[in-house]
Amino acid sequence: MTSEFILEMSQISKTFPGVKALQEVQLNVRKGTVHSLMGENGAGKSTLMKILIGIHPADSGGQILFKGNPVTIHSTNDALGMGISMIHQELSPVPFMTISENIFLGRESTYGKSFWVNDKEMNQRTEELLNQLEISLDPKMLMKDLSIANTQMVEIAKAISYNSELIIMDEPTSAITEKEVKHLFKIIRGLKDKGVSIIYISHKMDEIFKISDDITIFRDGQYIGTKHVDELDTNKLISMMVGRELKEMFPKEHAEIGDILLEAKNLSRKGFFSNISFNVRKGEILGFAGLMGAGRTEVMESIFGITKLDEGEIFIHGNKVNIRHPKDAIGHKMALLTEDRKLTGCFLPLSVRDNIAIASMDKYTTSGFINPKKINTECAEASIKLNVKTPSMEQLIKNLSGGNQQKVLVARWLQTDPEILIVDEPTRGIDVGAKAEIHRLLCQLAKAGKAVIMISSELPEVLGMSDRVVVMHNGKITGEVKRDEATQERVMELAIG
Amino acid sequence: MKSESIVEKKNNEQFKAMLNIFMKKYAILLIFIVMVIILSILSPAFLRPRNIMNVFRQISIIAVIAMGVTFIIITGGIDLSSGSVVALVAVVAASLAHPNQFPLIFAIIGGMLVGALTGCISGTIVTKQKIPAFIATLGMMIVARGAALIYSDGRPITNFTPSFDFISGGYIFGIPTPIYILALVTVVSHILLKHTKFGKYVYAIGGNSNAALVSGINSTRVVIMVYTYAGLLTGLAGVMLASRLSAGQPTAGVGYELDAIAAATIGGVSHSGGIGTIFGTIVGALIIGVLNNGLDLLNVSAYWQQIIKGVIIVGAVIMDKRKNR
Amino acid sequence: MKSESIVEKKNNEQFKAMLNIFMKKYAILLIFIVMVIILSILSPAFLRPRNIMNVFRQISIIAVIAMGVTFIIITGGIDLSSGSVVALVAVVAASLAHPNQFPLIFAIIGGMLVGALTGCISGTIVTKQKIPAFIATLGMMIVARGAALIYSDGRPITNFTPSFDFISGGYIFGIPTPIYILALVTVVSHILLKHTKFGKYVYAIGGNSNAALVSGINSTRVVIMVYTYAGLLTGLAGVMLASRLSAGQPTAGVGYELDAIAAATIGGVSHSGGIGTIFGTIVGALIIGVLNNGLDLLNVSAYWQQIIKGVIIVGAVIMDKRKNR
Amino acid sequence: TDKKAVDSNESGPSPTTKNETKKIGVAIADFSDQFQVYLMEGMKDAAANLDGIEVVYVDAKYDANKQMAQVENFIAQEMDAIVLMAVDTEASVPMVKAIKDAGIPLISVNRKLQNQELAVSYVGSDSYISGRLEMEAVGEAMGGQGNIAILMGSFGHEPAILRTQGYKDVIAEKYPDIKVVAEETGDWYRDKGMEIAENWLQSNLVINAIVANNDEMALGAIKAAEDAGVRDKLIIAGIDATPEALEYLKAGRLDFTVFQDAKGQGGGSIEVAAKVAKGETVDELYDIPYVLVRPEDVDKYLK
Ligand SMILES: Nc1ncnc2c1ncn2[C@@H]1O[C@H](COP(=O)(O)OP(=O)(O)OP(=O)(O)O)[C@@H](O)[C@H]1O
Ligand SMILES: Nc1ncnc2c1ncn2[C@@H]1O[C@H](COP(=O)(O)OP(=O)(O)OP(=O)(O)O)[C@@H](O)[C@H]1O
Ligand SMILES: [Mg+2]
Ligand SMILES: [Mg+2]
Repeated sequence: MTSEFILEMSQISKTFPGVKALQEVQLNVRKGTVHSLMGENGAGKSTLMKILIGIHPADSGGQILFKGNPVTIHSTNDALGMGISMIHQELSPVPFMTISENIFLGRESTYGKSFWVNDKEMNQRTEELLNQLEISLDPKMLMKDLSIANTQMVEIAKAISYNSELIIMDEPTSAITEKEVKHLFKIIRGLKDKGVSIIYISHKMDEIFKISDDITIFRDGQYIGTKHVDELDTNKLISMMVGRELKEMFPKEHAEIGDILLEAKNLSRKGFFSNISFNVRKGEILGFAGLMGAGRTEVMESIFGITKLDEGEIFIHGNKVNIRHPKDAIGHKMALLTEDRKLTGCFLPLSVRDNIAIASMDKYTTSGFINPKKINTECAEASIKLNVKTPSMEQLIKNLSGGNQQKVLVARWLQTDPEILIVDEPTRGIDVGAKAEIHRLLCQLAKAGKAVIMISSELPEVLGMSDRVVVMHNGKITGEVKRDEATQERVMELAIG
Repeated sequence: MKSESIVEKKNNEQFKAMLNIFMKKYAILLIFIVMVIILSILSPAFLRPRNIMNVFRQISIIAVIAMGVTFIIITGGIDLSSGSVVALVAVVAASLAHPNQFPLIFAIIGGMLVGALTGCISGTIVTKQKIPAFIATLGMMIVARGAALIYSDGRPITNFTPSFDFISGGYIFGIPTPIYILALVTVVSHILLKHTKFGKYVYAIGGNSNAALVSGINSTRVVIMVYTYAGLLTGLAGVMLASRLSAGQPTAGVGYELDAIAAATIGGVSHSGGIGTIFGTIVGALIIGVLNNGLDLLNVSAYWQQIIKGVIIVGAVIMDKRKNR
Repeated sequence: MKSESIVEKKNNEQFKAMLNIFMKKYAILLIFIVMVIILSILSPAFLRPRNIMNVFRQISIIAVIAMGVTFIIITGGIDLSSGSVVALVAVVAASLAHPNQFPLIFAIIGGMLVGALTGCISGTIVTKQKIPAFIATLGMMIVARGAALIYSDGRPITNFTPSFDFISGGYIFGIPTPIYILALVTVVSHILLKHTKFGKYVYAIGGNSNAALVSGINSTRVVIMVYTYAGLLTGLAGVMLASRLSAGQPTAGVGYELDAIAAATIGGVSHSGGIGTIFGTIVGALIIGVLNNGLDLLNVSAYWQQIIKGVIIVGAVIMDKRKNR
Repeated sequence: TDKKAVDSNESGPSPTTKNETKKIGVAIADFSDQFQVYLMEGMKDAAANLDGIEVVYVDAKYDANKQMAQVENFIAQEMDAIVLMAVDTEASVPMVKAIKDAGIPLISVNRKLQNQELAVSYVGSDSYISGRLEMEAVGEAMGGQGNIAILMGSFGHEPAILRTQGYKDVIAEKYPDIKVVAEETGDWYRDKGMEIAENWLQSNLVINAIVANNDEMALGAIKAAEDAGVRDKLIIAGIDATPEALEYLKAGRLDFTVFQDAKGQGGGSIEVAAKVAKGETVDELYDIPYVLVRPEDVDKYLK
């Protein structure tokens, strides 16, 4: 008898030191469907997938059937060989290798049966693959030169290139914009037509309802249930995920908009952006929209003193300021939540506490010496306030789930008590519950008279949260839209240029 | 009922987690204690107070260097120059300690400043020129040795005030002075690393230099300070060595950098940065010291000592890792 | 008009980008060429064919080691044992090359196998026990030296077939044999690193071990193979040294590991892994070799040689980085 | 060849049980140095022929600080006598004092200590003399004319300093027409000596003789000269008369070496130490002289 399921996982448990990540969960995926896996940050979604792909061994007692047959997967190689591939939540490019070398890593083409690797053929096949996915990149580019969004596209291409029967996509759209998402969905539908099954993980509700056939929900490492997409709506899904009703997603509150806090005039950086002028007022949330690579991140990095401006002036409270290093920016009560959590955010070998405290050490020290009580209580409070799921403040941040890491970083910047808060993709990889919390928090900050600049590639988020939206294209500002005039169409128009 | 068992389970798990953390932190100490027990069974001389003092006195120089090196490795760097700098400082301090010339403190401070200067130079090259610490400190290793030889014309510098001998050869309340110095440096380094802003920045830079930048940390300054502090300690070690030998030898200290790095590494300091403790380094230095001392006490032939020493160092680190899992 | 100027700008930028890439790749070569020009002006003897052969012959041993070390550093590791392994191999090879015992090839193959074995052991410890390469190879450094001393009872092993001298002392078409060996090892290593799956995996493991893991690469096997290959080359270097000195000396090779690592590092191999070329390493070895040779030719005083050597090594790497910006 | 002395010690974990046995601690500068290997061999031979003593050997690996630690360990073990071949005779001052303070008799070997008066006896020869002997022979062979290059031992090592001083004094006193055109350290190693000699022979220096601080470096220089085809135009000399050097001397490849009686020094020191440990009186000085070895005398030294 052939089963209708391509994959049946049952009774899977996983224990990490100090953390029970999964408790006897199950997951059954029908052939040729898109099966979404939903759950809050730290629910255990990635962990289950890592077990399936052979990165983590499961605790004993569970069972995996693939195409109806029991299988044991000891290594990624086993899984790939069986016809399972995966887009990992944490992007892992090999920076100094080319796109084609990255894509064909582990299965390079050779000249016949010789040992000599055929780079030419690999480049050609990569070119075909990228064309087919309508990604315009040179296969010989080094990964380190790609933007994070392009890096993600390459990883998508790589997972697809295995021609697997089951593809796991763990938050494949966390770093790309609507346009690429649409594109990815076209690819996914094509794969489905060919009988390929997909396990899809995302925190973006609209995506889930657009693409899924079935949805399985986890909460706190436990299996909650599996439903057909038609049986669910957003509210039902969310209540299954968080175990309670959730209030509004974009809890925009009215805030008194005051004087200009930060003003940028004619900022330019060769090769990245030019003539950038904008301002943001007290109590305002200023959205920055644009397609991937529009240059938004670069502008904010320059304002924050990470990279050098070639031209332009910055005013805070109407006074011209000279920011040459992030510490100057922090001194002017600015904060920057960066878009790449791993590269510029987390201190992986350090504890949750130290990760929270690091940007505001002056607060916890007197003449250089740390006040242990103060640092412990304040950081613990901050992490509780943001609902960071961690066994203790001493836990290393590298052992937290992606979403919880993000919350820690938010906590870090709130500790600096900023007046101007720049957040770059603040809810990337964050679950609905936490997302709403962060949104609420941003609104509260605005209400308290802070200025917030929010870069986001999620249009509903930008539109739902911003008082004004600045749109960038190709290193230039193409327009500015007020809240009441801002529609998806209008913003997309400007973003395309 | 049910809720009770959950509580119990929780407690149990918490206990396991705590045990786990304890083992992580102190596995290397356990290994050290096992070594001590074995050695004291094999050689009755080993646990004699006099011998224990010997061990501490013998490791004091390497341990002082290793504490500075710990800071450097935590930032993700390395220091190959320690041995040569020890020699340079030894000859300079010895020449400053000539009788009837300057007060003794000049030799001590002068030596430490020379050490700090070399560290400052290495740190500046590493940060400002952005070249690998390996190369910068390899250069310093070669240059400092050359400078020591030129300064002393290749000969040991002797003839200094007898009071200089006190630094390494004296006793206070029956305990050798180097033990006090070692204790002082340990406490200061530990506080600096764990309880100050500077220390947190050291970990942060090694943990993720990009994130450190974004967090407003002036890495350049912190890293230069780290190398300078390490140089200062290496300078102190040089003064201690000159005092111990009653001579500033331009050829002294060969290979000390490896011993110091090994002590730190055995003690759990990670070469990828962001991880390590002063406590671990001290235990690492003790393991090396006890090994050297014990193998001599047991009268193991010199060639075999090498084999045993190599195997035990690697074995200790393996055991340490095992325990951590 | 406007679109034209954009095209022009593009071309111009493309040219700049290409120049940039060229400079990135060959800056260190330029620095080397400048060194050669300066030395040949200062000393007419420098460019004599015979001296050039000398330089190559002198660097051949370090360069052969450095190529293996290049593989290791690209995976993110390090090898401190090269110098000791050279000594161990030298005594073993010398003892196998006694006249009328075995055919000569036994000595060569035997020596290389001993080297490969040490590498295999180090690699296995690094991967299976997950301990830092620094410690594993430091252990091997100590153990191999001990083994060499025990094997030879601390004495040089001499008296071998005169034909053994040919390996390092012979000439083929008027060019010294070590130069052929060097060329062969260079070509093989280059092909291995750039044109085989194995080579790609080496880069991938060093560049992002996680990526290697998720791509199904058996890192353990690859890394063990890397250390074994490096050991094999170190073994070859040991055979070459025994032949060059007409003796297997248990005390030979001290400090070779640092020279080899320095050559690779000067040649642009990054200690954070994933970056480096065989070509760069050869240029790095040449820079060190030319420096040693040139300073002797110029008859610079021994102490000052150290200072100059240290400064130039650091300077070369700084210049290399500068050019890269 | 003979590890008996060591082995018997390893098997006796509790040395205090044998009251009759006297313990002698031997601290050597560097076991991997060729000369010291022979020195120790002499010690072991002597120890094997003596009853009622137990000898412990330790290796300082040419680190004065390590040697000090080892001497401290000897004191802690309450040795009956200590034999010391100092890494550095100046840097050994405090350890000699410590030995004296502990009331343990000290015998220095091979190198006379800075504070020799604190020791009971000295067994050895004078490095300075060996340098003189070597240079006198070379100078004579050169006819008192020409240029020499000096291959020195490691920087700061005492024999390197004293031997080189010996050369220079001989030149100043007897051969004013000989010029030192190059000096470089080969760290006592053959490979380094060879590399330096290769470079010298390519440079514009006119060199008539290479005078090496030890035989190892001289052998390296010989290989370099032979390869460059200039061996017959050079005089090359070393010190130590190692077995290999004697072979080279016999084959006409080495011109001179200086015999230092390693086994005599080593054996002598152990015999003296044994007497001291048993309470017998000994002389303050046992001189074991250096002897110049010319090719014609080689058979006397080759066994
Ligand atoms: N290597 C590890 N060591 C210890 N704990 C871990 C490790 N990896 C994951 N965890 C823990 O396991 C739990 C599940 O994490 P997982 O990454 O699977 O969550 P997730 O559902 O994918 O969340 P997110 O949506 O944030 O990605 C979390 O509590 C996390 O802290
Ligand atoms: N490391 C890099 N090297 C070269 N070019 C880069 C690098 N990082 C970004 N770029 C390029 O700089 C430009 C601006 O990128 P930036 O990341 O600022 O855009 P963005 O609007 O923030 O888009 P995203 O949504 O991708 O973050 C893009 O063309 C991008 O490809
Ligand atoms: Mg996840
Ligand atoms: Mg961006």
